[in-house]
Amino acid sequence: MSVAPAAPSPHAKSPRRGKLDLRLLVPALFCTLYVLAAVFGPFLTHYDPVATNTSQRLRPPLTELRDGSLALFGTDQVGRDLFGQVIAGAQISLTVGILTLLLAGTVGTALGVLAGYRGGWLDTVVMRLADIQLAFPSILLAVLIAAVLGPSLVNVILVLALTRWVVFARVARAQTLAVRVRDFVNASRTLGASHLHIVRHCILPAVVAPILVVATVQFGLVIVAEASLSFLGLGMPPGTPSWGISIANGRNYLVTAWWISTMPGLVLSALVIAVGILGDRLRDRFDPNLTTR
Amino acid sequence: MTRYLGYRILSSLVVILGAATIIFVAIRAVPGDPALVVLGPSATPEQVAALRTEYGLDGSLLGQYMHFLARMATFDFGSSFRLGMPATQAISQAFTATLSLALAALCIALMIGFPLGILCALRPNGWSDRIISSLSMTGQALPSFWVGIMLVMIFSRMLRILPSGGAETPEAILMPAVTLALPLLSIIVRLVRSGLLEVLGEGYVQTARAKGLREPRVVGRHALRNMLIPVVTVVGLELGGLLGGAVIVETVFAWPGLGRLLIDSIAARDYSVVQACVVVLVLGFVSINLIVDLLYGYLDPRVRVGS
Amino acid sequence: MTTMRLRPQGIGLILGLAITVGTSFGPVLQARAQGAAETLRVANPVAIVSLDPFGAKAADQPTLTVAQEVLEPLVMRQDGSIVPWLAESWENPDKLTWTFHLKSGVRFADGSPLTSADAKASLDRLIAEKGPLAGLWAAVDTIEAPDEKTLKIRTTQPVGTMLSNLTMLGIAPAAKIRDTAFFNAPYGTGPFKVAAFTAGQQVRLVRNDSYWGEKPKLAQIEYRYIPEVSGRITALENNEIDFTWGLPPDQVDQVRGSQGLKVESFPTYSNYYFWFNSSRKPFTDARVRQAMWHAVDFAQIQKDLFPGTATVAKGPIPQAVFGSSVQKPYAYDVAKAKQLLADAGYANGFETTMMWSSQCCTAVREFAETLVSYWAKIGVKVVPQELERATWLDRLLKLDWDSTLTDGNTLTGDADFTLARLYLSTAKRMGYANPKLDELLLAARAELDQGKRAELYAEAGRIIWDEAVGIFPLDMMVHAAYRTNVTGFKPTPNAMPRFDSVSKK
Amino acid sequence: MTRSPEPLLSIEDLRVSFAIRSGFLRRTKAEVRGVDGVSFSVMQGKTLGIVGESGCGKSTTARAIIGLETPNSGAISFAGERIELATPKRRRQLARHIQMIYQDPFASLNPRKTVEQIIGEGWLVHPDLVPESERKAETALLMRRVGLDPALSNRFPHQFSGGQRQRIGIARALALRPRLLVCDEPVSALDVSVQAQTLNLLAELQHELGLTYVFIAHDLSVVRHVSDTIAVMYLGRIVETGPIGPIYARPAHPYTLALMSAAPVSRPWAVSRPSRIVLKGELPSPLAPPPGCRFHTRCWMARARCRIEEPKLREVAGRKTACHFAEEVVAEAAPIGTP
Amino acid sequence: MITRPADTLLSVDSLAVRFGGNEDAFLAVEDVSFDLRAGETLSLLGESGSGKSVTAQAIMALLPRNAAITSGRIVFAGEDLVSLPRSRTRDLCGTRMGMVFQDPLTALNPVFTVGDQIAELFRVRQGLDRRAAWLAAAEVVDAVGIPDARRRLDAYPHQFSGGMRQRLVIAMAIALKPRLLIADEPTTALDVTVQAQIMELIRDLQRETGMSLLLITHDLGVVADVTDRVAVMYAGRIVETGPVRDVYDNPAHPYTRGLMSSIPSLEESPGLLAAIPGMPPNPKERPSGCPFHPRCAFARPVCSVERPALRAMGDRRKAACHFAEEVVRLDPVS
Repeated sequence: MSVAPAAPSPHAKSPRRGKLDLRLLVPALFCTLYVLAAVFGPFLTHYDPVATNTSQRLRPPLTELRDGSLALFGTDQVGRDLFGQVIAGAQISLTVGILTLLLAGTVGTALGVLAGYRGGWLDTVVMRLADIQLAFPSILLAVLIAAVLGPSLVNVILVLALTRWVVFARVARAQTLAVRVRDFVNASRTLGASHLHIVRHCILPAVVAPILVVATVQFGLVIVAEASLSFLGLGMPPGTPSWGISIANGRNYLVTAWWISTMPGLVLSALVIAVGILGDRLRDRFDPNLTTR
Repeated sequence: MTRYLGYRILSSLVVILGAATIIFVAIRAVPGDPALVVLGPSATPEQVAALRTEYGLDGSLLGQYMHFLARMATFDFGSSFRLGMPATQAISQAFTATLSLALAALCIALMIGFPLGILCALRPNGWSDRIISSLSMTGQALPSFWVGIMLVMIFSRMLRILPSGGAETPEAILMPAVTLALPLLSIIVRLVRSGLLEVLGEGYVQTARAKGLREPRVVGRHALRNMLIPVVTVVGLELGGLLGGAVIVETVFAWPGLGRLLIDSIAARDYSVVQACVVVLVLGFVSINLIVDLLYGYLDPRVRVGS
Repeated sequence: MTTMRLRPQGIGLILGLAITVGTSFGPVLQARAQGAAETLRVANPVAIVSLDPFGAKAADQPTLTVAQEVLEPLVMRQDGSIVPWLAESWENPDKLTWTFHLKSGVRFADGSPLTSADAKASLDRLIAEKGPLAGLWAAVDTIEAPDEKTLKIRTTQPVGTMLSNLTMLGIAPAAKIRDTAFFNAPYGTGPFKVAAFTAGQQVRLVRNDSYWGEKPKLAQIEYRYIPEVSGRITALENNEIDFTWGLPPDQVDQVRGSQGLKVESFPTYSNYYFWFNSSRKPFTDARVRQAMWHAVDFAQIQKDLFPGTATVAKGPIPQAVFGSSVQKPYAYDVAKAKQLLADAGYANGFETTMMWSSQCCTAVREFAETLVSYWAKIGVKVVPQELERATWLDRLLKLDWDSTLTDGNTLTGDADFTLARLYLSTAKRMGYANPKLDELLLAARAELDQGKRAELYAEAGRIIWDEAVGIFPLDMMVHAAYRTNVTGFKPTPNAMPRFDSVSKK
Repeated sequence: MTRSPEPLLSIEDLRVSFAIRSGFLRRTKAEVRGVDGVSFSVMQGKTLGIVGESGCGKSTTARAIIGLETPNSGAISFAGERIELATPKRRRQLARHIQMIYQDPFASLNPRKTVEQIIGEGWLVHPDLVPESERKAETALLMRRVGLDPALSNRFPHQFSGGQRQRIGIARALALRPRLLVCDEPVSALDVSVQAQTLNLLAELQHELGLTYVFIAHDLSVVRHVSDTIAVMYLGRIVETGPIGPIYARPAHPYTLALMSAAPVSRPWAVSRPSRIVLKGELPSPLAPPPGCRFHTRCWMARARCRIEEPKLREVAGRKTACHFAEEVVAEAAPIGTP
Repeated sequence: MITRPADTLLSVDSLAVRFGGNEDAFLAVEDVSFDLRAGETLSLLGESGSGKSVTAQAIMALLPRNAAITSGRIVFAGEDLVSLPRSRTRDLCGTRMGMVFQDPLTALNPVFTVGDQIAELFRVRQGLDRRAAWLAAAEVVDAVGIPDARRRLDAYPHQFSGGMRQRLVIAMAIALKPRLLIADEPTTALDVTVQAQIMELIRDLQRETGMSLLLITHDLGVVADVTDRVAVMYAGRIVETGPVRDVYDNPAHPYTRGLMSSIPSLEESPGLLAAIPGMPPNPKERPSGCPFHPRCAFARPVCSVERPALRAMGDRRKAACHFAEEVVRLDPVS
């Protein structure tokens, strides 16, 4: 089924490069905003999770507080400024997201590539482990680890990485299997290349793009998962301005103070959506096959 | 076929055994003592020791493990410390509840997701596609506990048309099911869209058109069946995840399902129920995967072994 | 040829089937109770997972809340004092012997008569199960039923708390006492019996028409579990339920304003308390403990976080408890707190941790965070540790903690239950050891004269308070919210509402 | 006649089979004989053409030479060295002498590397070949040699057309300064006009660099154009082999004859050739090749003997052929050529 | 105005097909005209990207979503397909026009049995009941030379060899006895011997049914084997058309001439091939004037400015070259 367009001419510009892609730019800017908020926000808002002020609690958004400052998002159940809390939450969410993905991505990709490239018993073992991991309720792992180690940032990252490596391993393995038999890999073997060379020059570059795409999708999921764990009281220690904790805190105040749950929820969702769109666009751009055809 | 099935069942058993072993070890590695949880802060060491004997927790770990495995083979997990009933009995109620919820969510997701996905694929990049696609992106991004809370706020608190939780009335399943369905729905929309788009470019779709078949038949018969293959795989995986992943929704809506039971049982260090829960969840997961595999073979004659 | 072919219609059929299953999941659904006017619909804030008050759940409030309507004790505590119930009278032939005479003419709901053998069997089982209340009966030597109406309990040492302990013992038929199935729908001599029970979800009680006492006005009580506060409030407002309790303090005001709803707040046997691990530095020094107390403005916290829902405590046990006393309050005085710290050698403050159980009590997190905030102001950095209950318990009993915030409930309504259980140095609960205190508590326990006991507890309370073994900030109140057509509700301080006197219009 | 010099590549009774594995323990269920007893040799600077239909084993033979398949038995000698016996390390060293041009110019180039990286990849493996400082210049040289503008060296493969990609593939192979090039259907994916350019390029390179080719194709005209000798394969065996002239003029194996007669010719009216033989039936499964002569199931000349006795390659009319009745075939076949 | 013989079945007139939207739009086919009489065979010959397949897709209303006919007419049996609604054109597909695709593997739906797929035609298009449709399917499958047709209807496409699959595709295309068969590279994916079988089958079927054949191919040999007339396409246009023998022996367009000399023959042909230099142009960046001029050995200044029209060369031939008369007078291609 050859549809008309001929082989691309050598003079064809590399696809779309240099042109402003709004659908890439807008979410990218949005994400940058979060990063900025995470990095510089705490300096601007001076949010102190320890400074409660019970006399100023449950103030609705846009209330002017007694000290003259404006509570943009209102105050929470112990009188802390919700806006500051949400900004501080960005730091936590991004930290968790990035570190988890680094950990899970590295381990998962390494195992996946190894399993796919080596095959045999190693493949079987890794994939059975992955099966068990997938079948095992991840919330259970979270509970167990939280119970053993207590809630902390490191443990949240551990739990989430433990539940996510499989995704990366599977994608990496599938991609490795697909690439391993491609002619250009054979070509490298024909050059006399060692396994290490092939993995480095042929497999890994091919694995990176799908892994990055997976990572963007997972980034959103990880952030939500952190919030969910915190919501269940299994994530961050109390007092940490995690979005999940903020939402959980507001659960008992839906009637009297809807903003406590709503505001961090909106902020969280917006980030995840932006990252999702970014991932979609990246997928379109990364895939050399998609860009050529 | 039987050979393949045998292989699959065998490897499923490996997975179940692995998971059972992990949970057996893990739940005992966690600090906290079932006897202590029952007795509460007033317990004396003597009381705790006595109750542990009562529970059969004083023997060697290996002995307990062998006992656990032996009983598991007959689907007996012992009796719940917390509930005072056989663990299987505690599980069965919760399992029904979770299964109902998961199936309801799946139905919602399928019934809405499929038409929407098809709609998108028929006019890719049209306005309906853009709206639906971005909504589905949003649906996937929203944290389910937040969605649940917002639903409660709107439908129970403000409009007062739905119960905020529990499982007493038939309509009580609506909000938890919708909450649970939302991410799945988004996945299905996107899968169906991309799957259908891909399939619509295939040669056999051209052939079907060249045969003079009308577009609904081309899409509904020739394209859809082929597109089902990836969808079934993912939906199967997701459904497996739903069983164990409904914890949050079950918590928000007080749905008496497996997830809640699991959480409560872990909190109480109710070993037998925790083990039973995990084994049942894993069993459910591998069965669904097995079914998906079989379905796969049915949908795609090329992978039917032995044909 | 067509054997292996499933048509699209077939897929539709499967979908349809799945929907049917999905929406009509049988066991989960329970038919709505009929006769709504005579049915009180109650939402309990904690799941009722068992109806067996003898075993693991013997001290479990949800279980006991239901059990008290079904199984009756020999004696009952009413308005602070003990009154005869299934036992008509009792005497102490000597300090180690208690003889109870059972009321005649009392029958179980199945028509069999109540005998002392039932009482003996019930107590026997409670002790044998080694559950959480078994400790109350540690001094029991023998239990005898010399005749059908006489129960004789001999103890190894004098037990001043015998009667208050007995208020916690519901009597179940001896024939059924070891039958686990019985406790899925138990009955006793009480005004109600269990008609249906789904663990963790709901319990339905129906009136015991052969009840020996005043017949309840309600035909049925339905308890269902709604964990979410907002869910319970909504259900109440939407007339899905008639009665609920355990509302978090700061939601109460809002419900009070609601039309058609009534809120009853009443003092309870429960209080918040904050323990120092007195065996760990720096809390080995009483001045440090006192400084911490002075550093917090509990009156303000009460006003903001617990408006009208808790009272600033006057002693280590709530005022409603037998044996309570009024102590000299600790003033909110930051300067004094700093001074005390400096005296103890911590002029620059210190860092410590505070743990609590996530399942502990209402607004515990808010409370804890507020405390942390106050202490930060005197230079004490407190790292909050919210733990799962099992882990919290584990560490609590291992004394592996610096400080902890929790709530206490003097279930029996007798100071002994809290003070002697926890503050004896042998109990090793918070690392505080004081021979004087031990002496007082043991004496009180062995004293059969209730007047003397009260004096001894007052003295013990003073030591605990002044030494700041812990901080005792607030006595809890319970808030029951119900629809205005519910009448006749009498609050009880044990926070386990009873409905035998309630009627519904 | 003088004794012919030592061949550069010689293959003796090569057998390669693939295991079809399945089941839990991945036990071998069946063996497919991809290549079943193939022998040939190529002289330095010459071209051997291998033709045959898909599944005949020609690509497997190529992959075995290049080291992508492990032979079950037989000998592959390169410049007198048994390469199938070489240690993996030695095998990798030998790789620089034996290079391959692939059929699919889209699949055989790493899509994530630039042209420069692709051409220079071999130098990463064999660093002594070209000093690092000269690699850029060498790349440019190679690109110019294969007819590519060196200015495009930073482009990615997908930015090139099929013909250009095939040139990149050739440059990559040349970068190692090999002596033997195995070309596996190098032009079958290309358009006619580009195919001619590529064939010309290969011819020029052979002429200039003294390269030796094993040239695999299904297009008889192309093979005729480039080869000195030819091997016709059917179901894993060589059925006819020898110098190009006699075989094309008068095939001695019915299968070769059928191929010749079926090959589309641009101007059939301008060529005389045997009347078209349309083979009946299907290619038998390589899982269970027929007994006797493997071609007998489709051969219009098959007789009882063919079903029982497997014909050996034997000398007939200036080539080797594996047919019991080769003499008859030669005699019957009308010569191919201008009428 | 072109006069058409009375028995013209298909007439394509100044067809142009645009691909893509807004900025990256380009014409895949431009100003393509040809006629096909009943029972006649015409080949569209060209390299990839020349627009030959797009032309076929335009006729069958199978153009991809991002393509559209921008001008021209396609008159089939007296009806202009361009102005007809798509559904009406679709009605003609299968019954009046059949199409054979390049890759028999993807052209068959892998999840249905071949019987299902062929019987579907009879059930949906002719309203036969299940049984009758099945019998009719068996008949067609038998007609395309698949042994044991009745039994093999229950098999799935993957259980057939490539040649058999192509026979099945042909069976589907001719099942309803169309008057026009469009074969888009029907043998490209097949082996030489199978290729011969398939071409023979198509020829036989054409002889039996008298249908017209529009053959789309890049293979000069296939064209020579089966066709009466050939239209050579380059860069979206027809550059030369006429009887195969005339065109092949004496090309009137330098491109045709280049093609002819590019392919090696079965005879001895020492030395280099006379290849066309350069590459086919990118459809988005076609050269001005004659699109072939950058590669043309005969190119003169006028070629880069003025686009040559397809003009008659004698009564049966046409060529689009300013210097066609010169080219045709050159020595015949050897």
